[in-house]
Amino acid sequence: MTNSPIVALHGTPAVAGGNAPSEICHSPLAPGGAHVRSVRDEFHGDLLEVSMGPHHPSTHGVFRMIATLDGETIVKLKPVFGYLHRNHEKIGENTTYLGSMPYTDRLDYLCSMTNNWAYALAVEKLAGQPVPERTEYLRVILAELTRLLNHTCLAGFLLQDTGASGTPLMYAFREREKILDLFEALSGSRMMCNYQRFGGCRVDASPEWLEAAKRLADGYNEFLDEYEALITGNEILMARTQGVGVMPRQLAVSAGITGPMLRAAGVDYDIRKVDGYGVYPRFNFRVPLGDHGDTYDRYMIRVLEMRESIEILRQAFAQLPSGPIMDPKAKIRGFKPKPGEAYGRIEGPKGEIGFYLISDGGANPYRYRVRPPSFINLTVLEDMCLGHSIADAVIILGSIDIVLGEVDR
Amino acid sequence: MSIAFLIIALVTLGSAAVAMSLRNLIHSALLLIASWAGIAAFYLWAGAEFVAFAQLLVYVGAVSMVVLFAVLLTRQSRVDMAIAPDALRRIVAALLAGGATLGVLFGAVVSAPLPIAASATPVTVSVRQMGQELMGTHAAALLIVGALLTVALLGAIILASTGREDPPGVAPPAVAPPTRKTS
Amino acid sequence: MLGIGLLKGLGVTAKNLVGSFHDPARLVTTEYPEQRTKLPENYRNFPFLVYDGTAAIDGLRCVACKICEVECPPQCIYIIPDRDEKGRPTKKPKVFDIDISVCMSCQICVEVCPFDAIKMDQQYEIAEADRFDRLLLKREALAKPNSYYQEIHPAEAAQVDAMLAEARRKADAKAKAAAEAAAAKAATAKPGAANPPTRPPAPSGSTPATAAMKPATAAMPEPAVPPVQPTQTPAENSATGNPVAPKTGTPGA
Amino acid sequence: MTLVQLSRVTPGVSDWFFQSLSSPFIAAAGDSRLERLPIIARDLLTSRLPEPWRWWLNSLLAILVVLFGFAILFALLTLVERKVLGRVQNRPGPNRTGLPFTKLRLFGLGQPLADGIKMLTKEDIVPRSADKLLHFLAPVALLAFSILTFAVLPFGRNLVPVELDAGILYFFAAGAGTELAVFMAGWASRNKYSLLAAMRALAQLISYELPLLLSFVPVIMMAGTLSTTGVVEAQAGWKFGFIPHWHVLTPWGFAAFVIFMVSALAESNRSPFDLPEAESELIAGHLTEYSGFKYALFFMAEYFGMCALSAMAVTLFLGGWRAPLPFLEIVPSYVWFALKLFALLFGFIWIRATFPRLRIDQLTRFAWKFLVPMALINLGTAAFWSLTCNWSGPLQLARWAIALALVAGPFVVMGRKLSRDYAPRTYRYA
Repeated sequence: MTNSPIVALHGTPAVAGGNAPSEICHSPLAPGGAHVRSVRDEFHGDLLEVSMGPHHPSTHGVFRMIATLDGETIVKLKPVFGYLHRNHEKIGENTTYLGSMPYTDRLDYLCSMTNNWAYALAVEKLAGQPVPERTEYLRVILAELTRLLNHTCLAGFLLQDTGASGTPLMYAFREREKILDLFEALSGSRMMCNYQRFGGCRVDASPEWLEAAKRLADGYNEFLDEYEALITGNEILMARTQGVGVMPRQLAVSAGITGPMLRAAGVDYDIRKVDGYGVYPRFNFRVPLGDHGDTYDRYMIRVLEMRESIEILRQAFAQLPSGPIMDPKAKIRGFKPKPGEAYGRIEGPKGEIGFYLISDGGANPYRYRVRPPSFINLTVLEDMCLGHSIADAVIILGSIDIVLGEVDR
Repeated sequence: MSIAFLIIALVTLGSAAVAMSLRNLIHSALLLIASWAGIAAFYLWAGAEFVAFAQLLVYVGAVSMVVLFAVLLTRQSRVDMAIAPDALRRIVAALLAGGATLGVLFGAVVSAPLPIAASATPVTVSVRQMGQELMGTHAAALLIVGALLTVALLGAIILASTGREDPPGVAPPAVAPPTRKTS
Repeated sequence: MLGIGLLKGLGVTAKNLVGSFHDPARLVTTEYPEQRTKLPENYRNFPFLVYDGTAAIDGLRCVACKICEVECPPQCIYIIPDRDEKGRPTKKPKVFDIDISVCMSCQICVEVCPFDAIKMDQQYEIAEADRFDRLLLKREALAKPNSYYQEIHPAEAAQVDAMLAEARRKADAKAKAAAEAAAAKAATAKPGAANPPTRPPAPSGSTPATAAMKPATAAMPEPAVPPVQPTQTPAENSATGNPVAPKTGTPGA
Repeated sequence: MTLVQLSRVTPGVSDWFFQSLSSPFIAAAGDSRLERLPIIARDLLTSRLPEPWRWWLNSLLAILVVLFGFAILFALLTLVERKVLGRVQNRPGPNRTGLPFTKLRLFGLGQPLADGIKMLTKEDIVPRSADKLLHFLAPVALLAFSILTFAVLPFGRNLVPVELDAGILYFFAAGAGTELAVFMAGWASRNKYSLLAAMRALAQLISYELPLLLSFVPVIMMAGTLSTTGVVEAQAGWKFGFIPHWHVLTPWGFAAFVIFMVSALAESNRSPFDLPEAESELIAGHLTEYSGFKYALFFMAEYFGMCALSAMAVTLFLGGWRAPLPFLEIVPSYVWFALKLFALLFGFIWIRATFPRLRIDQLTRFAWKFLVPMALINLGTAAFWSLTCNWSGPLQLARWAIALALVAGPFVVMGRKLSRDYAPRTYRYA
């Protein structure tokens, strides 16, 4: 965890007074079984420890927050993760370079295209493998579609967390389906795309596919307008999110936060601009920045980023060259890069997704390491939640935008 | 004495008595509320429709909430009474207050000219009549009570608002060092 | 003013409520068992084995080279090559199992297969009444005819067939040349009943095996075509061991 | 209804009470046959019985009709709610469950039945450490309180089950018990989420009881009666022959109606005030530890409460069972009542489909700092309206203008104050 301001617990967590018929409350939910009541000052009741998750409607998977509450205010929050740990990095070291590609789909299962790209980028760096230009464009198109998809989902999930009976979520999913259909038509799978290869990509996009993608990108602003009319100006949403879960710029930088969360805190850092990987320098787009760093900013930054993504998509469709999609020298099988190390990173929808690889010249990486944006962004959860109510904790968690597959790996 | 009266009285007094003897404060509070509902039933039986509904609305609907809140927010401690240094003073105060209330009520009941109604049709008062009485004959009393309650409410607000200076959204101040006791 | 945003939101939901009755863009549900969306050609689900001809097991293109077994990321493929009585590999899988509960449909086996023997299926209604049914697919369950492959991936299959036919043509030419050379070399050799591989390969693979070749008896899985044995009958054999891997580099475990 | 029985078993019951109860559903002369249909049907069943029996049976019939009517309404409402929510969310909603063993789907009309069967056959789980008695009593009490409120609603011309002098007061007195039941459920479940929900329910209901009660005081003031039929009577007639004298069509009435409906949303734990069962925060709040039939009872009680409050809103503000236009009076009164009720229920569903949920402190702040002052000011507006009832001509216009200003001014001022801390934002780009 980060160096969060230490919160003094007023004694040990215990149930609120008068709750239980007997003195000690054995909660099946809280760890450690019985809680001992402790003496606090005259005007405060005891603390209540609530274990939210791992099975909870809004922990976005098997995530657990052990929240210590004073009334409904959080005085301590301990995130517990690892329920979805499946040895991703070790598996990566025991399978071939290519064999890890489908596993990267399963990291952040909403954004498999960008995960693929980041991994392919790392391997290409390692092997010094060039990539054809058409593939670079296709990668940008797919990455921006993924950004649309991810941010759309997030907007839906966040609103669902605030209790909006599923309507924004359903609208978000309606649009998401269209992008998933595109992914399916191109890569064969909706979410587990496994599309990129080292030095190219697997399937070429047909003219019909490009036409459909162009139509989607053109129509997406319309959806965003409707969505924003539904919810952005909504007083209830503003009351729920503005000033809630403020992340100071300093904390964001020192905790290594990346992606929309960082930009919502007002830090201008976008790897697309900083690294200029792929063909991103050829596109004209802006990076929206928030001034408050609260949940509303994090939501709005994503909406604005979607609008910028649409711009990038339009430019990419216009500039897309023809040509091969795979470098002729690229190897699918028997791929053994020279010994060395490489770190490939891209601006994923959730932040910096990076892969660090060490090769010893063998068919498997010697070391395979993922830098997951969700996990690192999640580390500031407690700092953002302290002093807010349990209802806020849920939407703060939602605004971080985590996918447990990536957090736990 | 009709059967209904007996039943109502039994419910009212019984729940009040059981409420006092229970150790579980929530159960006591709920029984107290049942007792209030019994009183409302009594009013209804006596033909005072408006008073009965007002009793239900105010006591079962609102005061009960306050009681339950108080029970929930007060730390429950069995040893409170026993080891309190001023237990004797409390008992004396309780006896004094209870005795005074009893005396006033008793005096009021005894001194009131209660005509023993021979007929089976007691006087019924419509809501309109009651309103006119309240705003006419007893307007002064109503106003005084209203003012009194307003003052009490303001006092409560002032009491509650002091000590809540810290703005929302800030972590509660560190009061004690984080000690973790386990047993 | 307070409430404007709320009213706007109500307007949007009202629009959607009404729109869902007449606007196809606003009612996107596919009512599944009755209606189905058309699967895109690239859609992939679990893999299956392609066979040519009519005999499911004998016609398998798979030569049990085990490349897919090695490359499979979750290692869900299990192959035992078949051997004849003398213990020589017959270039056929004796056991070819895919553990469907492990397989993640990543398509890497398809990409690495030099023989176009394993392809991705599009069958997604694979629920079973028993929880352990059909979790481990055997060779018999995996084998599906080339015509099925043509049906689910028409463009890709046409390409594959064309490639295979081209390779076969080259192989046949080479074999013929070799045979002629052998014939020329051994001038006293009897004129055998070697079938003339001059038939032009059909682009559609739904026809039975186009080139009749005996499975290679050589022990090495080298993609060189052995000399044609004159004793075989063309009708019963199917094309296996299509020799050239057109896409990738050296095959070999 | 328990009052009825209570009064009958006691010989010393008072006359007024008897009178008010012994004459439910008296058909007035001059009504159309359709209008009197419920009474005719009832008389067909009971007219041959001797007098005391007849009274009993009439009452019983009334109870049964109201109960069954609302039970069917509840069943329909669950389906309609899901359908409407579905349509709003661009889904078809439940549309498969039709007649069992056939292919008939009937637009999912079988869904409530299927849900009911499912609920009835599900295992009833009581947590081991729960307070078993209260855990059992909570849904029963909740349902009982909800049903009690139906007693005084005028469902149509002369169709009021119990004609009480203080009917409106009775309605809210009976409804006041529901929060107790919610509290009992939350506390007895012995689950931390439930406990938090119980606390929330208490805070919420205690906050919204006040604006709810204050909002209809102007109506009582104007109608001069606490009886539900009296209030409907006060809204009779049409201005210029086509504008009905409904309370909602006056400035104070509209404000009171809005306050009432907002408070009703909170009272019935509906979105955006569904904090006690906030599923994204507290799993299911006080319902977390309930399953099977008890859960169904809770569900039923919630919908009954919603129906009752909507019906009360119809009675108080929308002219009750009265037709909106004179020539539409051919349509029976109970149909109008049902239509208005459905319109309000649809509003409930629509709001649920649109809004996110408030936080508990915002919820209480909204009640105490906005709704209560608004209701109090509205009381003044109503007093002004009442005092100026004989203004005419240009004065009539002035009356409207002043009343509108009295309603809109505080709304704008307080709304601005309430939303001071937040506003739409503009963003800069790097």
